[in-house]
Amino acid sequence: MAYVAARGGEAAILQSEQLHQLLNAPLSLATVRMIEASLPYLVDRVMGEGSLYAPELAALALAQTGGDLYEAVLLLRAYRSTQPRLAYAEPVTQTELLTVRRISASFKDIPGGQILGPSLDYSHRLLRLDLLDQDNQEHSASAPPAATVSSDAPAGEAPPSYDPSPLAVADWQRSEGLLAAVPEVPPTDPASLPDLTREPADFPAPRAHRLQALARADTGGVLALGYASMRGYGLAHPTVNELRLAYADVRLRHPVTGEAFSIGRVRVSQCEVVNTQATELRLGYTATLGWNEVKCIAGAMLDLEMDAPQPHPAHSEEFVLYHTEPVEASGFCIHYKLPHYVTFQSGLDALREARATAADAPTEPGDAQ
Amino acid sequence: MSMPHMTPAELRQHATFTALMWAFSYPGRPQRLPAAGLAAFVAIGETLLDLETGFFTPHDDLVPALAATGGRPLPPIHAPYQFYPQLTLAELDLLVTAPLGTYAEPDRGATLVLGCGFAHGTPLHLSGPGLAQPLTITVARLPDELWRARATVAVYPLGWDLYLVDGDQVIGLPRTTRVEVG
Amino acid sequence: MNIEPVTPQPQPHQRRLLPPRLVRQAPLLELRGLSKRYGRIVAVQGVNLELYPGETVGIVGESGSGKSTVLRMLNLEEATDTGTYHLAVPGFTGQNLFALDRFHQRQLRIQQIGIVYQQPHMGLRMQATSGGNVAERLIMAGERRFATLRRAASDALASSEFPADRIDDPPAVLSGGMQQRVQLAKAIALRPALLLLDEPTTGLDVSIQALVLDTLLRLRRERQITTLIVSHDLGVIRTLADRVLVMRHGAVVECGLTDQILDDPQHPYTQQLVSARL
Amino acid sequence: MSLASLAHPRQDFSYGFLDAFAKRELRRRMLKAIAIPGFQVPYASRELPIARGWGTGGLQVTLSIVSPTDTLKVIDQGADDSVNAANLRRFIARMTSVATTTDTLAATVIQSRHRVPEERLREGQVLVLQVPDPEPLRQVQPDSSRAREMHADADYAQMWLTLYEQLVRFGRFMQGASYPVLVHGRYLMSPSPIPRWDTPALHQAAHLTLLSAGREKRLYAVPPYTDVRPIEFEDVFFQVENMAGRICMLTGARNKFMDELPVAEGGSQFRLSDTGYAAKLLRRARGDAATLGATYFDDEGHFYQPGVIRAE
Amino acid sequence: MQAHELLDILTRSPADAVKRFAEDLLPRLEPVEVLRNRTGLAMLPFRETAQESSFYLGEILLAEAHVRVAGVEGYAACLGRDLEQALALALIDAAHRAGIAGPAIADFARVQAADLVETDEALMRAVGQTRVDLETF
Amino acid sequence: MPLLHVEDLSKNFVIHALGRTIPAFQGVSFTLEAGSLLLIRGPNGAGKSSLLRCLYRTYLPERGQALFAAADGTIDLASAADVDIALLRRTEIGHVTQFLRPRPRVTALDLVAEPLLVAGHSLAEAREAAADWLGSLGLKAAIWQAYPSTFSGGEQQKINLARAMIAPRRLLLLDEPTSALDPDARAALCSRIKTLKAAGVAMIGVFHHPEDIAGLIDVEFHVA
Repeated sequence: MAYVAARGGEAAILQSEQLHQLLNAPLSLATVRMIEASLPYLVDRVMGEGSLYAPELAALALAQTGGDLYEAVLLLRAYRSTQPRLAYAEPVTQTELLTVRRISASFKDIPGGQILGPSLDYSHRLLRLDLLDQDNQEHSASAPPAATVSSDAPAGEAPPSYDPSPLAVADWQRSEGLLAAVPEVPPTDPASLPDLTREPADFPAPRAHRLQALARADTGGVLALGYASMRGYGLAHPTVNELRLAYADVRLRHPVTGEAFSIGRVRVSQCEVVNTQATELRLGYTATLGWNEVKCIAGAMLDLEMDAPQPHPAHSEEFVLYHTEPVEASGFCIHYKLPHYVTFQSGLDALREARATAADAPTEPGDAQ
Repeated sequence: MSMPHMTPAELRQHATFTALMWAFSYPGRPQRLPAAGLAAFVAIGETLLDLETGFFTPHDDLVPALAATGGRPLPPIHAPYQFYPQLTLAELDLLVTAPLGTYAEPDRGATLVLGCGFAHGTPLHLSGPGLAQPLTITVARLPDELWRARATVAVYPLGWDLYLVDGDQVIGLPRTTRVEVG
Repeated sequence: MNIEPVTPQPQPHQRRLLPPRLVRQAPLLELRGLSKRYGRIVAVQGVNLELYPGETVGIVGESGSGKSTVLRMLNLEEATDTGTYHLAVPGFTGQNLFALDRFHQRQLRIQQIGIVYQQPHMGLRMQATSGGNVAERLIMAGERRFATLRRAASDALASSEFPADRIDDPPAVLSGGMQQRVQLAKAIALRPALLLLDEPTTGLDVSIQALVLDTLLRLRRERQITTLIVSHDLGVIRTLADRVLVMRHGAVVECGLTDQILDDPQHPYTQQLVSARL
Repeated sequence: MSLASLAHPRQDFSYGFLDAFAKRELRRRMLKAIAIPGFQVPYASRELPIARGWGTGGLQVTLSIVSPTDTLKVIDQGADDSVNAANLRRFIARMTSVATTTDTLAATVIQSRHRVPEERLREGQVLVLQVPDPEPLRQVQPDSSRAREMHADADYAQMWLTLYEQLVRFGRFMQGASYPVLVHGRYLMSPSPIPRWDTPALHQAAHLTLLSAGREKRLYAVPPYTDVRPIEFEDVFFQVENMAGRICMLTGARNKFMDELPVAEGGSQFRLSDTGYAAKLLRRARGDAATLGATYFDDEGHFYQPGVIRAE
Repeated sequence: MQAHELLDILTRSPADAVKRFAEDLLPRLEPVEVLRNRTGLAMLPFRETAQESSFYLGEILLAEAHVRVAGVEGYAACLGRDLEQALALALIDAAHRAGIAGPAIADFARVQAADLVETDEALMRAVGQTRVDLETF
Repeated sequence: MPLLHVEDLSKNFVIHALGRTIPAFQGVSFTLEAGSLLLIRGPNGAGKSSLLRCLYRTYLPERGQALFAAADGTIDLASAADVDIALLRRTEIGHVTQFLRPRPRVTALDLVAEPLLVAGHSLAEAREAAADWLGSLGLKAAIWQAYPSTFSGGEQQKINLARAMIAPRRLLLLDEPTSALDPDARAALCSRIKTLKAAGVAMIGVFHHPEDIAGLIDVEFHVA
């Protein structure tokens, strides 16, 4: 057996990991359960970017990394690599979604209504400081009436009408001829879509690659590029056509009966934006696992922008998709912490030699005359 | 976490891959496969083929074994992996239609696995990457027209990558290898 | 590529001339039946053109007439719908250049065609040195000796009357006239058979424009480069061109000797164009 | 009988962490990479429990080629004991049971970040280089689709223009590490950020080099005995780093690639970058047994193949 | 009740209740052959609404079980990584389709379904109250 | 065969925008031998200049022919290909107009030398010949290196004449070459024309003061 180097380096690695644990709260099942229950939007974001729906594991990843988002996403992605792909679920369509939030900025009212659903959009962003003082005051008078959204219909009134799968705004626009009709696509084999995790993207990317990349993209990165386009580095001036938060049934084919059945529901979000600066409306789109409105809106804007004839360089498809991949971007960023003394030395050598050359014989501009 | 071990299939495929890797790295030098004869073709098939690939073979006995990998049977004009245990002149007409790749994607050029004999036959003078010195091998049971076709149809970086199989021996001739007959 | 039958263009105003008799050389450039559409828009329609060795031919027309598109196609930058294109240069004689593969088109473009664009950034790397811009042309042709590149770049720049002490300045810091000289030097560095000029002096001050024109005249005289120049400026065309084609809506409406086109235009459109500008 | 007794144990990782599907794909791509030297073959890079950019490309290649009969050496910047090298070695050994070594001569597979060992590699050895950016044209063409077209056309003039510009502005070539090379006269290749010192070692080498970029999802190869030529002019030559006059403070070695260590009082000390080689020199100095291989550069600084590094 | 309807209900029912029920059922099912019981991933295709194209939204972690009971194969999968939950579901699926303990399974499913319906309806009512009522203006 | 045989040559200008046709000249026929000078006479607006321009093909004749015995064969100037005309203009036919188009930053000397450069002569030769011409026409040597755009009409015309006549031609078309010249220059031009005639050059001229060249005229032709 050859001599194995397990010198300072390896010991330091182990110590470093232990110190990290020491400075954070001890990892416990209770912590994981609490994160899963009380931080669902954070869990959703990790699942969306990790491209794996597993709330329990996402909560574990957050607990294990002390809430370092990029690390948590990486943990989930790496876990993904260890698991065999067992099945392709039946495609989820909008009409099958159990929609709990659905708003449109295109029209004042829409068929099926504007449904605010669970949202903090119109809450006053005031810290609930009273909560911190709970030892003194059992029940604060200033607490918002959280319980007024009751699950029961007000007594004596008919329950408000609500259709959990309302007519899509885009469908109305299509029926009015405002939006190009979509050619009837034959149902695709769920196992045969272009898959970014199996073949690297080439540009121009198939639409399936683009939307898959946006679904997995870094929320912050999508927001930054999307915001640049919203602020005016873009040609599209879109409106939110429809934004939805929903539950989707994951349906598999039973290998014996061949029937599809639901293995449970997952949270999904999607957003359409619409561009009016043409003779015909055009839609941009993004959806992701979990509820993440900022990513879906910014992503949908980018989807439109990438199709513009001469997009701003920062909104070309290749630029957007390459630079919003969270694991690659964060990984490359932190790789700069690795030693680079060989490459630095090589550069330093060139610099020193160039200085020496310059000192020997100052280059004459136009020496070739 | 327990220490993972290789399954028998994994061992076989690893050994096959290692032979194929060195066969392309040192063209003309025979490498040993973990199986012989037609089983050697199957071993190469299971090492390279799965749901994402396709293959062609005119040899009927080989089709079920290769299809069992999940690889799709394809016509020779499309198949990225092609297996000819006994290449006849008639089969050569199929072989010459094999994909050469494109300038953008030269890696789409086909891999061709051909049965032959190394003990005697037509001398082939080899040179190119992987060969410190020119090397001469002898190959029997392959039509000389194959080499003419390879020289005229396949112009680097496009081309076919060849594995020649005799028993449990495999010789690699990647597209970079210059072959002169005689 | 098939030679599409070209619909004869009605030119009732122009007297039919005889085929060349005294000029015995074959044309350097022969373009037949060039057409190009962008969707429903017809950009170029059945354009025919011959250039004889050493002559300078102009194409005039308003913007959108298709004249620059023809130039880009002759530079093999843009695909055509129909048409054949021949250049009598070694290795390519008799071949339809539109039908060549990318590789050979690139070879031909590097060796035999020089181009000067109206917008310097289309023809130049604005941050590389002027000498480097010219040298790149030789690098493309396979030159790998630094001293040779340096010398050839400085020779070509000198030929286009570019000041020697600015060879290591990037075009980004040069004036418009100087930028055009760098483009010109780059275009002629390999002594191409064909020089394409796309509005080479548009946007320059009148006095600078005159200087650049003069350089072009001298180069044409000294090097016998066959030149095709596209311009909407009839003064530029009168100075440089032996013959002129007038284009409108993608088609050639009239062609003739430059002074004939400008002083005795036959076609109603040409008359309008000439009277508007002169 | 209960559910618990019936339920299967959860699956552990496969051998080599990657599932059979991933390995087969990588192996297919590697064979094509060897057949088309220097051409970047795309592959479906998997996420590993190591951060992207920390060697996941090299790791996937190594995990697909090693078996328990191999002996593995992992280095980072020449050092076996750097934390990243130690971490990768620990992971690969844990996933494959492969034996590990710091001795270049004993290794069958060497995974490296940014260095080729000083001792000459031999036939049958595999050098796996981790690649942060596989695209040598990136500096002149950030758009990778355009860069791929340039490779298809063998359109590399801009690289020589870069050299021209450097000569004009600085009087010499300024590329440090990752010096672009032309492989088998056809494809321009980034040799990964190895110093220029290591570039000639790839030319007509006895060993096989596999290069893999996990983040960028491209792998490529230099087969043995293949031309690897740094881009240069016919009258101005590629030069390696100047190591003349640098003596290793620990081993006394000279004309090898040195790490420069700043000294508080000013100036620098030097140490061998290749720690495996340094360890053997020290052992021999102590009188212990140590087999030293022939090096690419001899103690006078001459490269073992004459004419590869041309003198001005 | 169809087999897939049964699974639709029970995959969303509390895991503990399902496991307890299956555990009670076990003695009537023996011998049980567990063909497969593992965790893994399902790719989730999604139909977008802009161009009606499909793409992969991401992967879903699931546990699956494939069993044979009295010559009948049962199969089920559920979200998460609880292998026992998947096994319990597969056993109930096999029993149901083999005609074992039919009434008990039907009763159990009915109770679970009622709970689910009630939960969904409560949610829908709450959501319904967030509708912006524009008719009042 | 004569050098030039003009038969029934006619020209009208069709102005499309005005829907009008302006007649220039009709049915012109004459013959010209090598070494002879033909004077065209006629009232103002009779189309004298237009006739010359039709022969030079600045104007496109509408009818008729003008058979020219070029060195490589006879060709009809009225219908020859543009490239043939361009070739003849470089080698056999010169046109002296009343107007000079000076170019900025080109000296008087170089402007005159240019046709010889185009014909392939060296710069030194061309400049020497140009100096000879300018000197004989009486342009002050002091301004040879100046830019002619600022010159007087007479000075410009001298340059113009020199430029048009410097290269050897077989046929010269002279369109009022003396209109702005002083008497000395006219005399010098006369003597040049005499020399050219002796060398076999044929000329067709429109002159404001035909008396200047009275002794040199071989044929006269009247347009109405």
